[in-house]
This record gives sequence, C-alpha cells and structure tokens, in this order.
Amino acid sequence: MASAYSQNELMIAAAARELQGARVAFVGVGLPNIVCNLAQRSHSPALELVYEAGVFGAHPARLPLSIGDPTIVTGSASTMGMSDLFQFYLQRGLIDVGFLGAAQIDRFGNINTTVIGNYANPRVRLPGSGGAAEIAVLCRRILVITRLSKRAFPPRVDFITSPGHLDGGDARAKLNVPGGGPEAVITDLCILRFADDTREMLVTSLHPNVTREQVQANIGWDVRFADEVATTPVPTARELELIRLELDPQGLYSR
Amino acid sequence: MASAYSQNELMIAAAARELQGARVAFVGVGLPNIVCNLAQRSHSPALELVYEAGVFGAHPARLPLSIGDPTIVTGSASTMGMSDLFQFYLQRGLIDVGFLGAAQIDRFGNINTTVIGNYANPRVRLPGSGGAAEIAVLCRRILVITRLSKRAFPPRVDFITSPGHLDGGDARAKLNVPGGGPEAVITDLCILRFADDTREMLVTSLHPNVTREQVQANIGWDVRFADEVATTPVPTARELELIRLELDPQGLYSR
Amino acid sequence: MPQVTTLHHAIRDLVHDGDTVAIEGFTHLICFAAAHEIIRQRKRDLTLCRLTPDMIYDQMIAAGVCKKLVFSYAGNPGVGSLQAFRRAVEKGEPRPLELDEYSHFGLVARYIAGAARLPFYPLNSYTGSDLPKVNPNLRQIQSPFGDDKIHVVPPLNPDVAILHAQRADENGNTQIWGLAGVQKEAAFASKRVIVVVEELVAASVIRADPNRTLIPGLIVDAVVVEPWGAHPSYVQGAYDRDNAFYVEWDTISRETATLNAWLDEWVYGLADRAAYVQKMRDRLEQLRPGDAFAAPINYGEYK
Amino acid sequence: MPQVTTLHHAIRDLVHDGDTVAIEGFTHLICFAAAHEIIRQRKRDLTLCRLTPDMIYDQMIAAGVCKKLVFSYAGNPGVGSLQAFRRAVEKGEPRPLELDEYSHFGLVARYIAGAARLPFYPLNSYTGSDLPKVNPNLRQIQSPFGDDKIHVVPPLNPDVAILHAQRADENGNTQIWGLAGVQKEAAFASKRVIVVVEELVAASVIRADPNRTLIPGLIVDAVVVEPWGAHPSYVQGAYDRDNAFYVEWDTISRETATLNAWLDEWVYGLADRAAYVQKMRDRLEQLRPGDAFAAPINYGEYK
Repeated sequence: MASAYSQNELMIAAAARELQGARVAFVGVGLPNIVCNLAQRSHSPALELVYEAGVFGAHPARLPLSIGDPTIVTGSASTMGMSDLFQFYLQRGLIDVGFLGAAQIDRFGNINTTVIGNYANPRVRLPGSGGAAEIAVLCRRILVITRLSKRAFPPRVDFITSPGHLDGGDARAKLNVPGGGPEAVITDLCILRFADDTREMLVTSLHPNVTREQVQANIGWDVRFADEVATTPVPTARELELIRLELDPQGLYSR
Repeated sequence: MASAYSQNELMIAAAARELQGARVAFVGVGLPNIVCNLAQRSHSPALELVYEAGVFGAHPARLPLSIGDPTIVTGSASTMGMSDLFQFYLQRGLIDVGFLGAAQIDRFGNINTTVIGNYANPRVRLPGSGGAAEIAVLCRRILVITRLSKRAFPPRVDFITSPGHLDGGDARAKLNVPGGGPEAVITDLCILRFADDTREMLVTSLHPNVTREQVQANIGWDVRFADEVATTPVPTARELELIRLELDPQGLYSR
Repeated sequence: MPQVTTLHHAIRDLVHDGDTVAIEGFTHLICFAAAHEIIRQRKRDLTLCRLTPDMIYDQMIAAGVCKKLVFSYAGNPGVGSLQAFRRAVEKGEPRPLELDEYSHFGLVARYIAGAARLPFYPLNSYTGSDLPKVNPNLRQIQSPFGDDKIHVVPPLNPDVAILHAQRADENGNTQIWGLAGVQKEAAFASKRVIVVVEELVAASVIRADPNRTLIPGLIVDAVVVEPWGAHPSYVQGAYDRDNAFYVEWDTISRETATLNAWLDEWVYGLADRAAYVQKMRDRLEQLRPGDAFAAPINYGEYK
Repeated sequence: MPQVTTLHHAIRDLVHDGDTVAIEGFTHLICFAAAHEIIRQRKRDLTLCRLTPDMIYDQMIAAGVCKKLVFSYAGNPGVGSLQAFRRAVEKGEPRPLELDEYSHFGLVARYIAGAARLPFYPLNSYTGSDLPKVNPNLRQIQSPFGDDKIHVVPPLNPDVAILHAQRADENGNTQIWGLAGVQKEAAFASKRVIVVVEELVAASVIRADPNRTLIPGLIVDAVVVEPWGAHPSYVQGAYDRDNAFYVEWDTISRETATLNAWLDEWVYGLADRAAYVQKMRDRLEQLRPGDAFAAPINYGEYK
C-alpha cells in the first residue's frame, strides 16, 4: 500500500488517536463515526461505542451508513430505547468522550449546527442539534472534528447549539454545566486545543507541510499558537489500510 | 358438585361479578387476585389483567401464588419493568378498575394498610402501601374486597394509605385526585356502595340469610342502608367449580 | 379492540386535516408507506412530530401536507441537508413552515411526559445552549430537594402516532427488536395509534415472548400489514437500509420539478404500497440481510 | 472491567458496614444467596433498600444486619406479615429499625431519578394519602407549564446494588427475562454493582440478543455465578417459587428462638451457597418448570 495519504485520512487518523485510553465514546453523525470505528479497529479494540440511536458496545461489521445502521445493533452488547440511552448512559455520566462534528465552531469551542444568520429568518437552515446539545453538556470530554475554513471558524457562532466554553475562562463552570467541554478540535490542517486559563483555542499541532499562515488564512480570528507547536504524526500503513479497505472503500469521507 | 357454598366463596363470586364489562383490571395482592382470575375464567374472558409486577394481559395457567408468580408472565401479552407499568399503564390512565384489599376501611372508603395506632409508635405495623396508594389515586374505578368486622371497619382509619372519598362529599374532587375513588366494598356479609352526595358507605345488598343487625354488629359506625337493599345472588355451580377445582383447591382463600 | 385494516382505511379514518401526527422510528422502522398514503389522500395542515424529519417528512413537506414541524434533527442522515425542508424554512415554499425545535433528548423527554401523562419532564441539558432562547418550552426549574436547577419540557400528545414494527397479532400487541427509538413512548403519548407491521402473527407467537411486546393492543386503533412498508429505511432482520436511495434523494430533491416528478411517479401515480413494492421489486430483493438468530430462551411452563 | 469472583469475595470487598445496599428483584430474582453471605460475614448498620423487604430482609433484620429500611411493602407476599420486621418496628428487637417508607411507584421513581442522576422525579400519586405527612421526601411542586401540581421524590443512590439475573458474560453484560422489576434502575442508580447469575455464558450468546441486556458490564463490579441463588424465590424459566417455604417462614419466624435456630442451620452453619444447594437438593429439583421457549428471532447479518 502506498504511504501517501490525503489530508482527510490524516485528519481521521489523528482524531482516532485522541481516543487512546478512552473507555466509552459517544459517536456523532458523519466524520466522528469513521473516526471512532477506526479507533476501535486499530489501537483501542476495547473502546465501547455508544450510539444515540440506542446502542452500547457496538462492534459494527461494516462502517455504519448512518448512526442508526442495523450493523450497530447486530452483535452489540446492549440495544435499548433512546429514553434509556439518554437517561441512564449519557445523563448518568457514563460517557468519557463525546465526538462531534460542527458546521461552525468559534474560538471558545461553541458549536453551531442550527442556523447561519438569524434564527427566525435564517440565511442557511442547518439540521439542528440532534443529540449534540446534551452530548456537549454531559460528556466528560468533548472532541470535535471538522475541516478548517473561515466560514466554519467564525470568532463567534451565530447560534450556540452545543455549548463549549461559552465566553471563555470559567464561564462554563459558573453556569454549572456538568461536562468538561471541548478539549481538542481536529481539522484537516491542524489540531487545536484550549488554553487552560482563557479557554481560547490554540493551535498545538500542525499537519506536515502546513504553515501557520495557511491555518490563519482559514480561521476567522487572530488565532493563537501554543508555545510549542508539534507536527502531527502521519497515518500508519495499518490505519490507511483500515480506512481504505474496510471503513471507507468508496472514499466518501477520506479522499 | 354440591350447591352449598361458603361465605368466602359467595364473597369472591360476588366480587368477580363487579368486573363484568370492565376491560382492564389492576390486580391487588391476596383476595383480589383470586377474584380477578375467577372473572377472567367465567364471565369475562376478555378481561385484561394487569399486575404491578410488570405484566399486561396475563392469562395465568394456575392461580398465581403471589402477584409476581412466574405463571403471570408465561403467555402474557406484555411483560415489562415496573417503571413502564406504573408510568405508561397506571399513570397513563389505562386502567378501568383497581381491585384492592384492605386491613382497615372507613365510612368514606379510605384504606389503611400501614399502621394500627400511631405511625411513629404503632400498635400493629402492617405491610404498607405497595402499589395501593397510586392505584387508589389513578384507577377510574376502585373495588375493595375484605371481610366485615368492627376492627376492619372503623369510623375513621388510623392512617390513610390509599385515599378513598377522604372526608366525603366533594373532598376528593376538590383535591383533584384523578380517579373516581371507591365504588363498592364486597365483604363476606354484604356489599356496600357509596352515596352519591355524601360519599358515605351504604349497604346495598345483603348476602342470603344475613340480617341488618349482623352487618351493623360488624361495622364501627351507625351504618346506613340503601332504600332498596338487594339480596346478593348465590355463586353459580360453574363459579364454585372454578374456585374449588382450578383456583383454590386447597381452600386457602375460599373455605 | 383494534381493527386489522388497510393503510387506505386507517389513514382515511384516523388521520384528519389539522391533526398532530407522529410517524416515528429512529433511522429504523420509518413508515414511508403511511407517509405516502397521507400524501396520496392530500391531508392538509398537519403538525408533524419526529426526532429526525428525514426524507419522510421532506417528502410530506414538499407535498404541502405539513404546517408545522416538531423536531430535533432535520438532516438526511449520512448524506447532508433536507432540501424541501430548507426551501420551506428559507423561502416559504411550497408554504411557510412553523418550527418547534428541540434536541433529541428534549423531544424524547416530551414523548415520555406525554406517555406518562406528566405535566413536564426533567432533563439535564441546554445549559449554555441558545435553544431555550428560541423555544419557550425549554424552561429551568428549581429542585425542591436542594440547590439543583434542571431544565424541563412539557408533554407531547399527538392526535395520532403511526409506528412501524416487525410484527403484531390481530389484537394489536406489537413487537420490535433492534433500535426501539421512541416507538413505545410515542404510542403511549398519542390519542390514536396505527401500527404497521411486516407480518401479522398468531397471538401465541407474541405471547411466547412477552418481553418483546413494546406496544400493547390496548392502545392500538388499527393494525396494518405492509411488508417493505419502511423502505427505503430498514427493518432489523428483514431488510437493510437502501442507502443508495438516501443519496439519490439529495439529487431528486434539489429542484422542485424533479421532486414533484418523483412524487407523481412513486406516490400519486401508484394505488397503494403493494404497487410500490411491485415496481421496486428488483431493488428490494437486494436488501435482504444474512441470518443472525437470537438463541431461544425458556420462559418456563408454570401450571 | 468487572471481576468474575465468588460471593464471599464480592461481599467482602464491595459491601461495607454502614453501606446503603439494595438487593432488588420484585418477587422474582431475589438474591437470597447474597443476603445469607452478608449475614454470614456479620456486616452491620446497613441501610437496606427494597420495594418488598420480604423474607430476605426479614432474615437480615433478625440477624442484626439492618439499621434502616427504605421500602414500600413489608409483607410476606401471599402469606401475611413479616414477623422479624414487626418485632423490630413494634418492640425494637433485636435492634430498633428506622423506616423510610414509600409506595411502590414512589420508590420506583426514586430509583429512576437515581439511575438518571436527576435531582427529583415526578409522579402522580399521594394526593389525599397520609404518606406525605410522615415522609418529608414526598413533596408537591408546581408545573411551570400550567396549574398542575405534581408530587416529586428525591433520587436514591445506594452504595451497592446486588442483582440476580438469568445470565451474564464475563464482561458483566447481564440479561433478564420475565419480570424485570427495578433491576435495571437499581443497577444504574448504585455506585457499585454485584450481579449474581444462574449461568455464565459466552459474550457471543449475549451479543446474539442485545435487546435482552438490561445491565451493561460497564457499571458492573463483580459477576458471581450461583445457580439456585434466588431460592426460595424464583428465576423465570429456571425454577419456580418455593411457596411452601414462604408459608413455613411464617412459623419459623414467629419466635426469635426458632428463627435463630434456622439461621444457625441454614446460614451460619453452612460455608457457602453450594452447601445450601447441596443440603436443599431434593427440594430444589421439584421446582423445575416445564419448557416454554420463545421462538428465535432474526437480527440479520449486515456486512
């Protein structure tokens, strides 16, 4: 297999590595789905996948086509109604990591999947919360995966669907939001984390051959860089094989 | 089969007849259990039996030894956890009739199964509510079966476990208690119903060969009699056969 | 006692113009057969409730059936946007669409409150989200047992719920396996219930495994048998999701003209679901999964 | 990951003096094996939670294990009173017993709130009852959506739940059929969970029927295998209730002396549950039910 990789493949592999050591991940729709399945098939075979559709301990035989695909049910540890899933798993505090996508995410990690523009009269109507609002509130850690662009990274989102660190600093803690909030944002150009004090996003890792200028050009505010900016490790041959042969042979997510 | 019958058999058969026309009965512990099973096996084969243990549509192959007997599960229409049973069946308002026993019941149909004497320092500690408190609150109709005695029929119960008509009149409606409250009390000597206005118990039917004096001697207040007091029909041969051969061959409830 | 009847009769008699209707099923057991019959009968002014409006409500919105949407995620799952939904919200075509919007957990909670006849249901969500700012049904109250505050939502009690399932008996006792979504809660929450099943089975089959009965006949008004009635969504153990169709819908629905042509061909132009299944036959047969049986368990005979 | 271990070790390591302990199971799946082990290890000052204290807590109260009871029905079901419970309440023998008393629905609601980590749970009960007068945990609040008032109860979060079940795998994923009572809610509500099963099965058996898994291994600390561990209560499909014993208990428990003699013979005098089963063998074999199998259903293989 060729060792060349696409930026999406790098992003997916880097995101999956964030799940190392996690026990239970709540899997969001879209990119998070391939990321969590890659983690389970590579370095984290014991990772328990939870789908809001009502599944704990999924071992999908194929990449689920949606987050309610029958393949997440067959062979799972437990399949239940959504009432139990939301109350006894998520609200109970059993989920280590929630993995979300984002149409817009701002400098404090607040996520918008509701509207671009005004709520009552939107320029673009997005799908809405799904389970993201409560995942963002209740999971201990939140990881976000989305492609970097000025449109997706405005200084302030038009609508907070899923709260991140709100206005930054201790805003989230002051409101008694239970979970720890966003921890990392994995993009196709870099990885961003949140400053301990201000809770503002910082670039902590650049993907190989990506410059600071490229990153800044795709973010809607003057982005800060960590004191030490790492270079994101490239995907391993095994990761690429899993993505290309098992998870996304059509390349819908990864080309 | 002999046509002679015990007072208990008469009581059970008379109680079962109160269920004619009912669609769904919530079956209480003890005597109500044999009564509801007799109704299903005789005149009301379509009667759906609901057990608080978590069963809808039971068709017990034997008289259940308790209200959680495995025989109520096997062959039932639906078996579920108690959370669903209480919330989606009882609280949802699906139950026509709740059939209860009573250690004490007073002139307004309030039931005590908690303590004789003072709550903090009781003379006799009884088992408590079980599901009776909510059955009494939520079922459209309440039927009670218990043997007549001065001890069991005080003017005022020591403790209201399960609300009947409270202080009588419109006291129950004023408090917005959802169900209609007690409708009839079937005893081993007579049947009592509740006056439309005062909601006080009245004797409406005497069992054969029972006198008004006998009834009064076993009730703790000056009991009223309806303008027309009927004579309770005797059990049919079929009812006696069902009780003796199928439901209670050892005569635990019916001798 | 429910009636075993046709979808035509069930929709005609139990769904009225102006009703609040929930066709539920979370990615699984989505009753497209009922949606098409509602479109075909030209019902109007419906308030449609569903966690995920999905293609099914996209079609109903496009057909002009829907006045208001109660929902929590309006996307084409795994594909992208819902185009008819977006045209209705962004441009008011073919008619304006009122929105009553929740998160999944919030709408699940509304169904639970509706099913349990509670005046509200508490959930730990929404703190810091803007959703409560645009929906007055998301309120915060104080616990009487301490300092905790908690959000609450009001009950949802649709006029009609339409629920697809694997099987039922003629008494309406209905069994589901795989993802149950909110099928049970939506059924208990609603005033009238239509159950659409892949298979009508003897009561003895249902009663041999009572733990799988999620909807009792007691609350069911009509039982309809429609094999493949959930296509292009899926039924666990019976058929797979027709993912290609979800992708095609993105193209079909981009223009009003192509969408209407699709409705003409596949809904208005067909008499009933049987005609749809006939026309779709070759495609459907490819959706059969392999076998994966649950081992039988023993309930025991207690005489 | 839970440990597969012995009851001796699970009780020794996970149940501490002073703990709040829930051994649940509504008439079904009552883990007498665990109760006897707790008595044998002379645990003290436990707060015991259970809808129906039943014979199992009557024995624990008599043995001096219990300081406080959280309950909703303290009778010998189908037989009459619980004698040791009554002596404790009426006479303070062998020690006074604090009571925290609910109705069934109220205690079910406390477990739900505990499992869902809610600050309270609403239920429509108690209006007109004297129970709220003697229990400050039964409060009434106002709905923010109208004039409705509703009673609420606070969460119950035991230190340990001990739950009997038909089967589990070594990862602790646990399946129950028949009456589920509050097994699921009690498990999720508790800080530690011990699951006691009739049979340890391969993970593939559990995963072949995931809808029956009520307790995920994620929340389980110990899995113990004790066939007949629920005797004299029953396990659906495995054995019937030993009703004769429930009746005998009424006689055994009437006098402290006979009750203590019974504890000496059947609890203190035996090393473990295996010894109990050995000594009870002839009686147990008569409790096997006939067969009543649920037909296998197909989850489908989706590759």
